Amino acid sequence: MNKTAWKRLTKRTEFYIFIVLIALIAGIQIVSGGQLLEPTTLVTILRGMVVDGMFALICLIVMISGGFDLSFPAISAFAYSAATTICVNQGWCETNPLAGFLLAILFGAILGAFNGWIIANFKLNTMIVTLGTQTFFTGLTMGLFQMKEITSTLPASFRALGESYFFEVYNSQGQRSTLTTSIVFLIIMIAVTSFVLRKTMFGRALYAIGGNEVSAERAGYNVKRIKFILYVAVGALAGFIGMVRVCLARQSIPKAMVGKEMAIIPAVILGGASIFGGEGSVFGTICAIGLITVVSNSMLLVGIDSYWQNFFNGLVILIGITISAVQAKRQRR
Amino acid sequence: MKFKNFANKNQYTVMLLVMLAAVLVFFSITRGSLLWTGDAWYGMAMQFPEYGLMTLGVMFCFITGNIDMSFVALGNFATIFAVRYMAANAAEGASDGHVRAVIVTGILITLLICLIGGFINGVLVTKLGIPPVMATIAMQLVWQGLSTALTQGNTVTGLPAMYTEIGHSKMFGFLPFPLFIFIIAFILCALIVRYTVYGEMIYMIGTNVKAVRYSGINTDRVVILTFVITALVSGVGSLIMVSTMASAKADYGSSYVMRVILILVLAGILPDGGMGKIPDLLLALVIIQIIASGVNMFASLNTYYASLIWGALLLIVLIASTKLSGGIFKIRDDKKKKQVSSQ
Amino acid sequence: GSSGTASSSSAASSEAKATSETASVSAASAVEAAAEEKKAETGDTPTIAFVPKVMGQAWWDYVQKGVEEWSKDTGYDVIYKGPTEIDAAAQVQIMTDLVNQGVDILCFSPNDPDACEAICKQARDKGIIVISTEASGMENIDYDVEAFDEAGMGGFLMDQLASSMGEEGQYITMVGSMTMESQNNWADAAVARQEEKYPNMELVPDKRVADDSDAEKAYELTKQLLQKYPDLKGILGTGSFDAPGAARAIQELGLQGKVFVISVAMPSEVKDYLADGTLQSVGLWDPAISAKVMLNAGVDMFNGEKIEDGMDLQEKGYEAVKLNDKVIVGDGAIAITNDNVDDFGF
Amino acid sequence: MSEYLLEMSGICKAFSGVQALDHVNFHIRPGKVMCLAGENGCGKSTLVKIISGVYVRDQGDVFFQGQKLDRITPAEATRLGIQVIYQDLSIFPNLTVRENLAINSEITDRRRIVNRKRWTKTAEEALSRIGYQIDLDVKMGELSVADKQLVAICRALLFNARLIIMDEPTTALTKREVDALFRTVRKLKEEGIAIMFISHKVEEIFEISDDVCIMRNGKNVFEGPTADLTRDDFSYYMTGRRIQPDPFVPEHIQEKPVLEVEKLCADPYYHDISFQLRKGEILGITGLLGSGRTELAMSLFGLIRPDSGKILLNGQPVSIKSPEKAKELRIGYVPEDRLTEGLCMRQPIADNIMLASLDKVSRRGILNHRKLFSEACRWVKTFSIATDDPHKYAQTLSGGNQQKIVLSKWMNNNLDILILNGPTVGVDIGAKQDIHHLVHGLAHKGLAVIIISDDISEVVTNCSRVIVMKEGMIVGEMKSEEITDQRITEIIH
Ligand SMILES: Nc1ncnc2c1ncn2[C@@H]1O[C@H](COP(=O)(O)OP(=O)(O)OP(=O)(O)O)[C@@H](O)[C@H]1O
Ligand SMILES: Nc1ncnc2c1ncn2[C@@H]1O[C@H](COP(=O)(O)OP(=O)(O)OP(=O)(O)O)[C@@H](O)[C@H]1O
Ligand SMILES: [Mg+2]
Ligand SMILES: [Mg+2]
Repeated sequence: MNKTAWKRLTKRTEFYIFIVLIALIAGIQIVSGGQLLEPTTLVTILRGMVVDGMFALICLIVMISGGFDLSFPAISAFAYSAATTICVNQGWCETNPLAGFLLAILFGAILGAFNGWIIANFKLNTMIVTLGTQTFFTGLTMGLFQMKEITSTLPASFRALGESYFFEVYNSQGQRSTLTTSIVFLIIMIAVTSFVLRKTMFGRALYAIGGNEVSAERAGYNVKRIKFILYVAVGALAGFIGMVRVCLARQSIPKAMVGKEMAIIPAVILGGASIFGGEGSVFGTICAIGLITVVSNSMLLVGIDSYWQNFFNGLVILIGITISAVQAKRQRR
Repeated sequence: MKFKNFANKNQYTVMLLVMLAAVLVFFSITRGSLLWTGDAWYGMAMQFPEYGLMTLGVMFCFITGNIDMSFVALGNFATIFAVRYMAANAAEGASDGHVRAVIVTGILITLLICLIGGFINGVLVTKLGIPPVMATIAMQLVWQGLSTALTQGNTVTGLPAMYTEIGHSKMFGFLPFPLFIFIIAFILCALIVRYTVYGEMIYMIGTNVKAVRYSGINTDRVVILTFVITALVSGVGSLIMVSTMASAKADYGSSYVMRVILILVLAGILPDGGMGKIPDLLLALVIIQIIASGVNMFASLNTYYASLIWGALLLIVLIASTKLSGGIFKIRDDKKKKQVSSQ
Repeated sequence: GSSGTASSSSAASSEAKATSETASVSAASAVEAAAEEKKAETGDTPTIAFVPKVMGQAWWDYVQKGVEEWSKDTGYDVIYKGPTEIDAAAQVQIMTDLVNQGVDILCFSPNDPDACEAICKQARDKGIIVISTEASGMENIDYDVEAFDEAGMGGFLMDQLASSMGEEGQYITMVGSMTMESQNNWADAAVARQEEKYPNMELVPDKRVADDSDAEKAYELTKQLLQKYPDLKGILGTGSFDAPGAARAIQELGLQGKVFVISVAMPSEVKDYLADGTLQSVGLWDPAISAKVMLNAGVDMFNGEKIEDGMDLQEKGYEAVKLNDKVIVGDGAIAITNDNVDDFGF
Repeated sequence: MSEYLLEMSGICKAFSGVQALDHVNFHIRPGKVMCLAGENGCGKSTLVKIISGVYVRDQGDVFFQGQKLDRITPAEATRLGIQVIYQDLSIFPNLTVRENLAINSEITDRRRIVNRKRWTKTAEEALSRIGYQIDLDVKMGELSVADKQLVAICRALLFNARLIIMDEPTTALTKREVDALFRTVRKLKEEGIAIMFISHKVEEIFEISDDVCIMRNGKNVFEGPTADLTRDDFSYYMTGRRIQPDPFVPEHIQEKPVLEVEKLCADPYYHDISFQLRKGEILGITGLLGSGRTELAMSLFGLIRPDSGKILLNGQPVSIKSPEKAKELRIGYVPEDRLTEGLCMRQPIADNIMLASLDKVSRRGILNHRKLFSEACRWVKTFSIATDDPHKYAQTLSGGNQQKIVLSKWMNNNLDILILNGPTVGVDIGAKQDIHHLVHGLAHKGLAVIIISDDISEVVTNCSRVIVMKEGMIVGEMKSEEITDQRITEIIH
């Protein structure tokens, strides 16, 4: 590697998050006596990353465009609750989950369009709009439509999808664990998001708008339309991801998404996205989600008392973000 | 004529007044007999001071262009200590004077811990340059984690009766004590914001931190002080919460974080900084509380209808405000440019 | 003022428009309000409020159904209102509203009993009848209704677990969150029972884990626990999300018959695991019946009757209740197994 | 076909009551440079935005190559070959140079998929037009203003442009870069491309333009060949008053230096800087962008910590750790960029003026609003800041007046030393004159002033002593008589 490339690399937040992640894995591996890198633990961690990872990616694309979405958990909750409710009532999806997914995507897209309409049309601060729509959508889900938890009556195909796996692994004690098929959703989403962000003009438009919205307009982008499409897509994806979660957890709980944004957004920022827009990468985001999932999945292995887990969670985020902040500050000099 | 002038200058306030009137008319018509009772208003007056104080505290943060998500967790952490202390030292049968001294010490302990917590937030944001959302979300986890660890998740009880009684007493025979405290704090904060150099500086800092720094003002100190004030004022809210609940716990008031932000935004006090007026805050608070209590007057509406109405109201205000001159909720280009260039 | 909605100011109606149904709902409830007023005047029909821990969870939806049923049977209206999040502060606020509306009977299940003392005191000072559940230690209540006695639930769960485990081996406790009062109390009681009765069982050093009331987290935790403690044989949960999550992990790990789980759970959520043998049994009481008993007790008191030891509160398991000071204890604990899982409507 | 490329007549545009343009007539010939001049806020940028389709005109006709245009949209303007380099450059700081250069044509060609090779080709083609070289992988935000400007120019050239409009392209450029730009402009002229050029720098206008259009208060007051104008007339048309050159004559420079800098170093910005400053004098510091002059000033104001060396104030060694400390030591600083460093745009003019001296209008932390306002009004009057109400936001002022606010901010502070960094960047000649007068007055009253500027004529007329910096070192120093344009230019290059 030549020198300038190296220098450029060391300037990126992603680089540091990656190093922290590796160091952390090594550290936990040692402290836990080699339990972290057991295949069974690894597949569990991967499984844990599926939903959060995908959520983080939609958060990332919004943040790249200079937005801030607080409403995606509320959209997701509405979409999957409505979709599963309809499926259960109609007796759909006993053998094929497609209809459920399509419904969730449709509902997500509709609510996303509502976001997009307000944001694009009135040029309002996105964080504030989505704070309003988050509250409003939650009111819709739980108040107006009073959606219920669906557990044992969940359509069989959802269950089957959640239970399906690629392969089995065994740990040294002979315990079995499986790698869920849903991991492909994450992989596809990583691939598609990277491709869109790096290789399509739509993705570049998001970076451009996040970097300088006025310039993007002058350069000829239809900023209004792009933003609208963005929020519709994010809504649709939120619905889809919610459905994946329903399948994995084998239950549809309308309240399960409450506060999710407060877990996801810090991870995305930790992964190098800028709250002012225009910065951020899929790699960094996935590293950060990996970091957080590894931490939350290895607290027990490392022997941290359950009562102290929240504290250590906070501490890890704080340390991670301090490293990247201090490094950024040093560079500014 | 005079009104017209006022209305022109304070379009946003007028809009909130209209909202308030609309909400009142709506509930008067549908639930007049329940709304217009002394008890109903007394109930509301008992409820909003605790999160009202938190809102008041976080307002300072918002004005400087920062955000605080840790205040509830910090308040709980602090009051856990205070309640433990009070429980341990004000034994049954102790003299009134002694109990009074213990209570005062307990309050001071709370405020001291809040002060430290606010200071840590401020240092993380100014000296380490961590974005405030991140720093305070992390600190929220830290405080809540510490509280859970220290109490093993249990409720801390044993407050001297005197303390809880104060919380439920009435000043001058009619004014609920929490409301009294809120009014005092509100007036104090309004005076600070309007009539002190500090108040002037936070608005300027919220608009452009760099310009203020380049005017020879130690902005880091002002911002740290702001986080401390936020923590202190919202700490008073926590103290009131503790007295209504007669106990302290790691997760009390966890639903207040989002509510406080919602109220501030509705009041036009945005985390972008440099904006908003304190009377609007009062209006927004009252609107939010009336909706919450109003929804509770309908036997058949579940509580989520309050969310529904809050969200709808905020969106209506947002969209309506684009028609006003100024357009406070618009994307702030200047703000963004500033941030980018200062990075 | 039922015609009022149409003539209210434009802003108010635009609000109503935002949620098209609000308007019709409010028109309907305007009629209700008038009805309520009339009742309050005559004085012989109580206004009753029931405050659950939280709205929008299956458990409490089921309770709500029970309350509505009761309401239909008795003809008394019940205001069913709880916080949107599991937050004691928000719950106290709702109780404050209800107390100040002047209800006659207040039934509730506190997120945190201590937090509710003050508002309950106020309520009782106003002459409101206050009935709680899952709060046997409370002071400012008229009565507390329990399906079993406080330590009983923990002991009950431990007995079940011990018999599955053959009264020996390592076990751990699991709760919804470290701050949930009743769940933690049950877990404590369970541990106490083990120490007293099952010397061959051993609580592992981690003692207790919390799954944030999320079956997915319970699933992950179980996997970690089994990784860390290969000899772990039992998980004693007290939250309703513990068993479904843990069972799923056990199933996946292929440890059926080697690792055992017991917890409080909704029958519908664990049905499949009971059927395939991953779970042997779960513990439960019927919360809807408890709720009805609370309402019955409240109405009885309102009508001037006295609550006495051994009296019949007109529900299954409460035909002859025990009265320990203020605590009405029924015989409501049930073990749900594959055989009786379908007998429950929830 | 008309001899004009672009012809505009009777253009009007009003913004909520403000008549920004009032029957403006305007012509550009192909292959010529037309200069648009006028005071801050006279409507130049507005006119540009009408041509480029950002704003819609209220009235008037536009002909392009003899064809009447009814409604201009930005896309239409691009298609016609009109390219604008905006005052704020319209670049994307978070993207690489390559992408910045390629983005416009990618959008125009309705590309969907990124093709790095094509980007590189486009970018290289753009750069080659003016023979400018730069690493394509650098992020735009990391470039100096001058480089950004050149990239923006290159980008504009890509589109077979027939008319290139540059809104104050030289504000941030140093002499050498301006020369390079002008070479480019001449080359473009030869290719038959018309250039519309907006600038506040008289010298440049006379150097490059063929025609001039001068505007005042939204009306054009002169249109014709540059050759027909003298510099005096030019400034008269612009400001409506005769502006006399007024060089600074120091009155009584104190013997003892108030500030001594000894061997000051701050890696990597500057090295081994030593100089002295006396009360009553105006010291100019000039040099190319990146020569370390801004960083030196920042060190004197406590914004950058020097690594070694000494700073002495009145003979006492001091350590200036923060701007707060600097203010305490009676040092004031007017920063380079008034938008991001100087002003709180969305706060009232009055509050901005008093920002550095809140202690003068308060007692024990309690602010005296009435006093604040009356003090501010005094400065509004003294500095003739053009506003009807100091309660209005600073945003509502034009550049020159905004600069006056930043300056007046320090006036209440009883300073010993005032450091002005680019005090008249983007300020029209009228306001520039005002500002220079004010600074002279301050020096006469016994203040020690440092002016940092790359406007050499500004340094020449206003300074009694000049230091020239290059690559972080002092490479020349000259006293009043020796200071000439030529000598400075020689030393710099
Ligand atoms: N968006 C706007 N809204 C309201 N008024 C505006 C707007 N843009 C410009 N104006 C008004 O139009 C007038 C002309 O502005 P313009 O930007 O064209 O000036 P300018 O000649 O480019 O000034 P400068 O030399 O400072 O760049 C100003 O006095 C201003 O008050
Ligand atoms: N939103 C606005 N409301 C009122 N006036 C405005 C607004 N935006 C711009 N202006 C006016 O436009 C004029 C010129 O603005 P512009 O941004 O073109 O130049 P500038 O930055 O003020 O000066 P310069 O470019 O010379 O530094 C100013 O007089 C300002 O008053
Ligand atoms: Mg300008
Ligand atoms: Mg301009």
